Amino acid sequence: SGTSTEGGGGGGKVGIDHPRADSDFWNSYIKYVPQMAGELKVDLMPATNSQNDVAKLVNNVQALIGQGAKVIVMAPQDTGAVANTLQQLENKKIPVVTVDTRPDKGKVYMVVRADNRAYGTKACEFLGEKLGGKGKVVQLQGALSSINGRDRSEAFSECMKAKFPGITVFSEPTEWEGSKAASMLQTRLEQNPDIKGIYMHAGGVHLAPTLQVLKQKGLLVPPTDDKHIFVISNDGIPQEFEAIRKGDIDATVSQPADLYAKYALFYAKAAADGKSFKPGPTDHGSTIIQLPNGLEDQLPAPLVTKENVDDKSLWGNQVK
Amino acid sequence: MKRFGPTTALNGAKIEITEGETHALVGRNGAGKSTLVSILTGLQRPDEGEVLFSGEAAPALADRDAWRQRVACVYQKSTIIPALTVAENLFLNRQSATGDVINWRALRARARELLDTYEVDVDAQALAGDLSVEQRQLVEIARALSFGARFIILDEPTARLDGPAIERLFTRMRSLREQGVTMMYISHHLDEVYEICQSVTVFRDARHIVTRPVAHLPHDELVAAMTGEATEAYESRTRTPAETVVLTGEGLSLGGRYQDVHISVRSGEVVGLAGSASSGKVGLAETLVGLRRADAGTVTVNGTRVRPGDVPAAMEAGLGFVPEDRHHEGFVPLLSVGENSTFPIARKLGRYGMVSPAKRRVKAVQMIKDLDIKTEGPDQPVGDLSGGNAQKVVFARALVDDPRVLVVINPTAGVDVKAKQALLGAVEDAVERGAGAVVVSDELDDLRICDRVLVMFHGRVVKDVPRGWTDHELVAVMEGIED
Amino acid sequence: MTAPAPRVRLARFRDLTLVPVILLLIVVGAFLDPTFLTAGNLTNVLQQQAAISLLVLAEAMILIAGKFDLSLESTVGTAPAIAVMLVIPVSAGGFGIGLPGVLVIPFALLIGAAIGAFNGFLIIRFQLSAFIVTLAMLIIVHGFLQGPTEGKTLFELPESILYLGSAMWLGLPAAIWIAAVLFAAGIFALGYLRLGRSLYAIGGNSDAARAAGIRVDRVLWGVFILGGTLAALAGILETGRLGAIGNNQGVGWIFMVFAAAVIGGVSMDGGKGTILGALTGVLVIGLVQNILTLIGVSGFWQPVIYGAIILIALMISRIAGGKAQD
Amino acid sequence: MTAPAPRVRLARFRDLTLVPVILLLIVVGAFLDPTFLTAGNLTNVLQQQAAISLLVLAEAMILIAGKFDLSLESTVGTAPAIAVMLVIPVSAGGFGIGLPGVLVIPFALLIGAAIGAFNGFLIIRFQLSAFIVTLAMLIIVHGFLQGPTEGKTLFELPESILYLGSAMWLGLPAAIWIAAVLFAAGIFALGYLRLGRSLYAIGGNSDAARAAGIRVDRVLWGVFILGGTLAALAGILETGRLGAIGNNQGVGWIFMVFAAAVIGGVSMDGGKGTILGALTGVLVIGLVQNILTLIGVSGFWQPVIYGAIILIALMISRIAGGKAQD
Ligand SMILES: Nc1ncnc2c1ncn2[C@@H]1O[C@H](COP(=O)(O)OP(=O)(O)OP(=O)(O)O)[C@@H](O)[C@H]1O
Ligand SMILES: Nc1ncnc2c1ncn2[C@@H]1O[C@H](COP(=O)(O)OP(=O)(O)OP(=O)(O)O)[C@@H](O)[C@H]1O
Ligand SMILES: [Mg+2]
Ligand SMILES: [Mg+2]
Repeated sequence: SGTSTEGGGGGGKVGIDHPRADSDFWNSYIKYVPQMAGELKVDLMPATNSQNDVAKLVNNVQALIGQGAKVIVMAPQDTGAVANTLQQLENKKIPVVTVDTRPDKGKVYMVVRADNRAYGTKACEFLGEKLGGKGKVVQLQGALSSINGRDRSEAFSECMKAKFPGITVFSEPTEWEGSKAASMLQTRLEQNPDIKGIYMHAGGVHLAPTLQVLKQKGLLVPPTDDKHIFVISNDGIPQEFEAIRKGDIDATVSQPADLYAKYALFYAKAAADGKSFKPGPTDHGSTIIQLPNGLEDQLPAPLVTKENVDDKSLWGNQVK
Repeated sequence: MKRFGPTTALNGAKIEITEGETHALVGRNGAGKSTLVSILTGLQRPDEGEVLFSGEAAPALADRDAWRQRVACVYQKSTIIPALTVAENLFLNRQSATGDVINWRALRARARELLDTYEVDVDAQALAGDLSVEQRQLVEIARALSFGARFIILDEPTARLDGPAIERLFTRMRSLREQGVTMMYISHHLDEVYEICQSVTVFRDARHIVTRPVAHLPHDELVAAMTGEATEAYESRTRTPAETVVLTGEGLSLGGRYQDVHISVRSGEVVGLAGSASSGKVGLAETLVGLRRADAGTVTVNGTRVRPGDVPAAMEAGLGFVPEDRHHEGFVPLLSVGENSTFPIARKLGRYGMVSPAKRRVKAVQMIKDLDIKTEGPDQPVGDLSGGNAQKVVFARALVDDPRVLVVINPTAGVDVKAKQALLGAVEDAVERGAGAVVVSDELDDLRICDRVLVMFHGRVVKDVPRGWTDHELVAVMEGIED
Repeated sequence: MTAPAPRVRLARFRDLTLVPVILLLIVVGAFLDPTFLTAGNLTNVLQQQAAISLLVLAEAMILIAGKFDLSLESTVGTAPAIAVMLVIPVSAGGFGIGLPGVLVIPFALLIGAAIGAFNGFLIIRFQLSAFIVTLAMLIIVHGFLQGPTEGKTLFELPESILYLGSAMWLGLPAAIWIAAVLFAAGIFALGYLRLGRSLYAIGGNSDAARAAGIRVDRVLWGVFILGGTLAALAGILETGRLGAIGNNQGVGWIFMVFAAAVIGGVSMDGGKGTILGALTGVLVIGLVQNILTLIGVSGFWQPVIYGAIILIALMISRIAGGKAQD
Repeated sequence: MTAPAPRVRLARFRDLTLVPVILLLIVVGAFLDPTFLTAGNLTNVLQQQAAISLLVLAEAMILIAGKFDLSLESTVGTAPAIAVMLVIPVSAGGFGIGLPGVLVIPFALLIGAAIGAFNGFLIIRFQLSAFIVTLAMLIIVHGFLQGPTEGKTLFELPESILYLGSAMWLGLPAAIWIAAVLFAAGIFALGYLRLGRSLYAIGGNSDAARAAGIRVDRVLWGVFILGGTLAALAGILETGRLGAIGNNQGVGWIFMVFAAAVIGGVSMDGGKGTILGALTGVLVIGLVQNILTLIGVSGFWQPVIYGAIILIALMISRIAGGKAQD
């Protein structure tokens, strides 16, 4: 792991707050946490869940500290509004590991995340190449009030504008809702039957509705067919892999749920043990970079296509 | 002039009230009396015409305080707020005598004083919603009289009061008049008009008919002016009840209301229930129809023993009834006259659970004609009807299924002279068709059609008075003076 | 007696105060985008609204009867999800009980009915506030989707539950036919059936309804059960349309359901409104959503335009209807 | 005249039917987790509830006056955000107007008042349904946060807006003091001032209130404005507590606000309930949340337990209060 230096010993209880329980990705993460804690021998307290509400997150963290947490692992979906909490934690000398998001302000020990902007860019490059730089694509956006939705959305649009100016992008604000995604996609396809590509921000909520709409329209055909619409998803859940194998969709960006859990706890334990890290490449194929308010370990997020979909190391192939 | 959609409630009507007099306003149900009241108290704006107080133009509609200095009113529709205490209702929006902070103790004391002045026997701290209809009416009267306004309007204040309460009200009104207070008095009890008023104005069909000193307008002429035709006094009919018993209540008791009551009504018989305030007569009647569940005893309707507190079952057994408070249990204001009056026979108005609007209409038109309901037609919502006409719709509901047992509670409350005759006639008609009837009333006139009157006192039936009583005799029993 | 005629005619049209709004939306839509008036697009609008319209139907009946049900939106996800979990294997996220797949629709409807019955039980027997009981139930019922699935989407569904939401009958999606038939039944029942009319009486004055011989408690209970069942059916249609049961299926619908019912003329105070009116409310909302999608308004500002259109629809129906609302 | 006495005493305690629930929660909490009864934890509970309690205060007044306001929850985020954007530079996400930073709190309160005034205008002048107007406004007002910020969090805030939500006064967070003072004022106003009492009259029977000389429209309008202002203040406290204004600040609060008010005895039908009762409702909800967090119930099942506890609180207050609820 990059370069670590031993500090004063100690250890102690790790408090963890989960951000939400209503998406497949986070649920996989939540399931990995106790498993990884066992493997890494982390003294984990019962997890709290802030249900996508930063006010709850703050309350939960206060409770965890009250109960004696020495390190906090959290995944603030609102990266601004945790500033005060981070300040308080810093004052109490409690190190914080954040997962998936990078707080705008306030000290963090380590940010464990894959780059959401990279997801959007990867999807843009994939679709741009497949379409040969022209045509129309739809992006089914997550909630624009969430940083992940916004990052994916902005990166995708900016990349399209810069690299594939011949492609028209329709952006549909689905609020992570399958129902809205289906309705918007259906309407857009009615209006523009010549749409040739779709980028879904979240396979968990967007995959089934998209396939259902395509099926109803008779557009679920192999890439060799002229009518084929190229679909790239995001998350890397097993159902996406299944759809890739069947040829229903073409690719997905695998968000490393297992690595999130593993390295969140790894750094939490390290913090409890008083270790510290420096920027540079790590021993697990990632890089630690320096942030104004701490460090960030940028975990790899591979693009999965028919070629590598059976790769055992993908977390989506390990879920049982 | 005042219009409500197609209805003209007042048409070039005028009224002039001389300072210091008590002026009666009479007219049939729907003549426009209450509409005039709402205009005179600044709640509504007339479409044409104006209101003058002592020759000065009335204040703007928005200036409620100015209106309230000029006129106080007991409205026909309740203006009591059920969730507040009696004390607060009495002093609504003027809770604090001085300053801005309310002194609840002082308020209660003032309320108690006011209630004592008007001999109203209610607890100032009780919630107004827990009061009986009658007590609520007394609270409204006490409130209106307490303003110290020089002009007071009373819209049917006595419709829900019993004899002694009416007497107390009149005493109070007389002393106010002696202090120079002007009053406008609306009532369907014409004898009261003669007792308390100096002059009278008659409205008919939204128009002014006549204004005269009461001394110069004999009873017959007054009725003729109201109805537009000569009308005779009601003659109750005589009949011989059959042997079959259609309604029995045995060993009925309800904690704090009545104890160990036995009652039985035969087919072709009208039984009266009389009693002064809180005698338990209404509670008993409500038990008979299933609105209340007795603590003990059984009710048998038309040979069927009815589950206590089950109105539908009682109605299926052949019961029709008129509840005490029409606003509370009588009608659904948003629904039409036709629907309100035909609910109990809905199952007979079509097959497979359907209700045929055409059949309902036919039935409703017939009920409107039979009971002389003044309405635009069967499709008008009951909420838009005048008070007395709404009462007739409730009556229609009771009669529509041609009941074997009829229980009516204060049946003629707020109903005009001619309509009163029609309603009492309808009860007698039903009885002639073989029904047995119970009439619960504070009005001796209603009880005159009864073959016998059961008098209740403190929750017990104390006497069974056969037909042929005099007012004095009956009142004496009711007051417990004689047994 | 010449006056009544106009009043009756007016009263009948009071259900239809949104018709001018619908016409306006159609004109505006046609003007803004050529796709709008195509048969395909209008069919899509109807199909997209089919499931939520059943909730509006249920809520309209409950509101007319003077009650309230917020929990319907949770039933939309939970009823089909639990039914599916009863039949699919553990590997697909089920309970592993392995009941036959054809039973999944009856199960879902039964679960919906049971939720409605429980609501009714608490509200009628215990005389608790309908708002707060169904608010608590909204949370609890949704928990019964989240708990057993542990937040995961159910992807492997039996064919039978997908059929209704995805089949085509006579060239139109089955969901549209189902919603149409149920609305027709609702309009008929609330207009011409004794039982239907009794909802108005109960909502308008429940004491008077009781005194008129209506078995108020029984009818109300029935309405809650019917409401839960319709919500479950809505969930089945939605499941078929989306091909999976996500963890937030139905979440957030209840606001739109109330908006549709209320702009359609159903009163929150009970006793007022019609099923036909509620249907016009659904159509307005569906058309607005469709037009906003077609013209591609920025996601950030979409809510503002959307809310403003609801307000305008409300004002138009106020002016056309002529009566104060509550 | 002997019966009344016990009734009166009961009536007075009807505000306090939740007190046994609160005691029960304290005992259960102390039993389940040693941290629970510490001063630090209880202070946290109060601080966490301070902002939402102001919304409950506002909603309780509006409900007592017989109206409804859903849009309060959106004001919590939008009022402080727009005020902040008026003073911060473009680089920090502001409008670049550069008004002085000390004005941010007055601005926020003004914006809240303006939203309330607009609600009142539509509901009272146009006689539109309060439910649906404020539902549309909930969407629109939130759009006015999302639109200008384009979904981004504002975190470079002027010091002045952070102060109230983060300062300590006499060893307790300032937010607790502010909420306490405002609740005391509310209890006093609705109990002892003519204006406050007029809310009960208006909610109980607005025609009667008008007949009694209460300026119904004016009072109602005032209540809406006050409600919006309190919501803005709640937003200021929340902003100080969190140190930034996220895009969904306040989103989803309104259900909890209603739950607190209604289990605290405020009727959805108007005219009934007290501010003290509403306060007990807030405390119950705060304690339940705190205990669930402390014992670390699984996130999936948490809603079920939470909803069930609301139901139980409702039943206890029903049994203790003895009256049917509406
Ligand atoms: N708000 C309203 N909407 C429609 N019509 C109304 C309204 N108020 C009163 N009316 C109609 O106006 C007419 C006069 O009603 P009003 O209440 O003044 O009669 P009234 O003389 O007081 O009768 P009663 O003796 O029965 O109280 C009636 O036909 C009634 O139906
Ligand atoms: N103890 C009580 N509790 C609640 N309501 C009561 C009580 N006593 C009387 N009432 C109310 O008064 C009405 C009539 O009461 P009851 O039957 O006891 O006597 P009554 O002879 O009709 O008295 P009154 O002449 O005052 O109407 C009832 O409908 C009820 O609403
Ligand atoms: Mg009248
Ligand atoms: Mg009586």
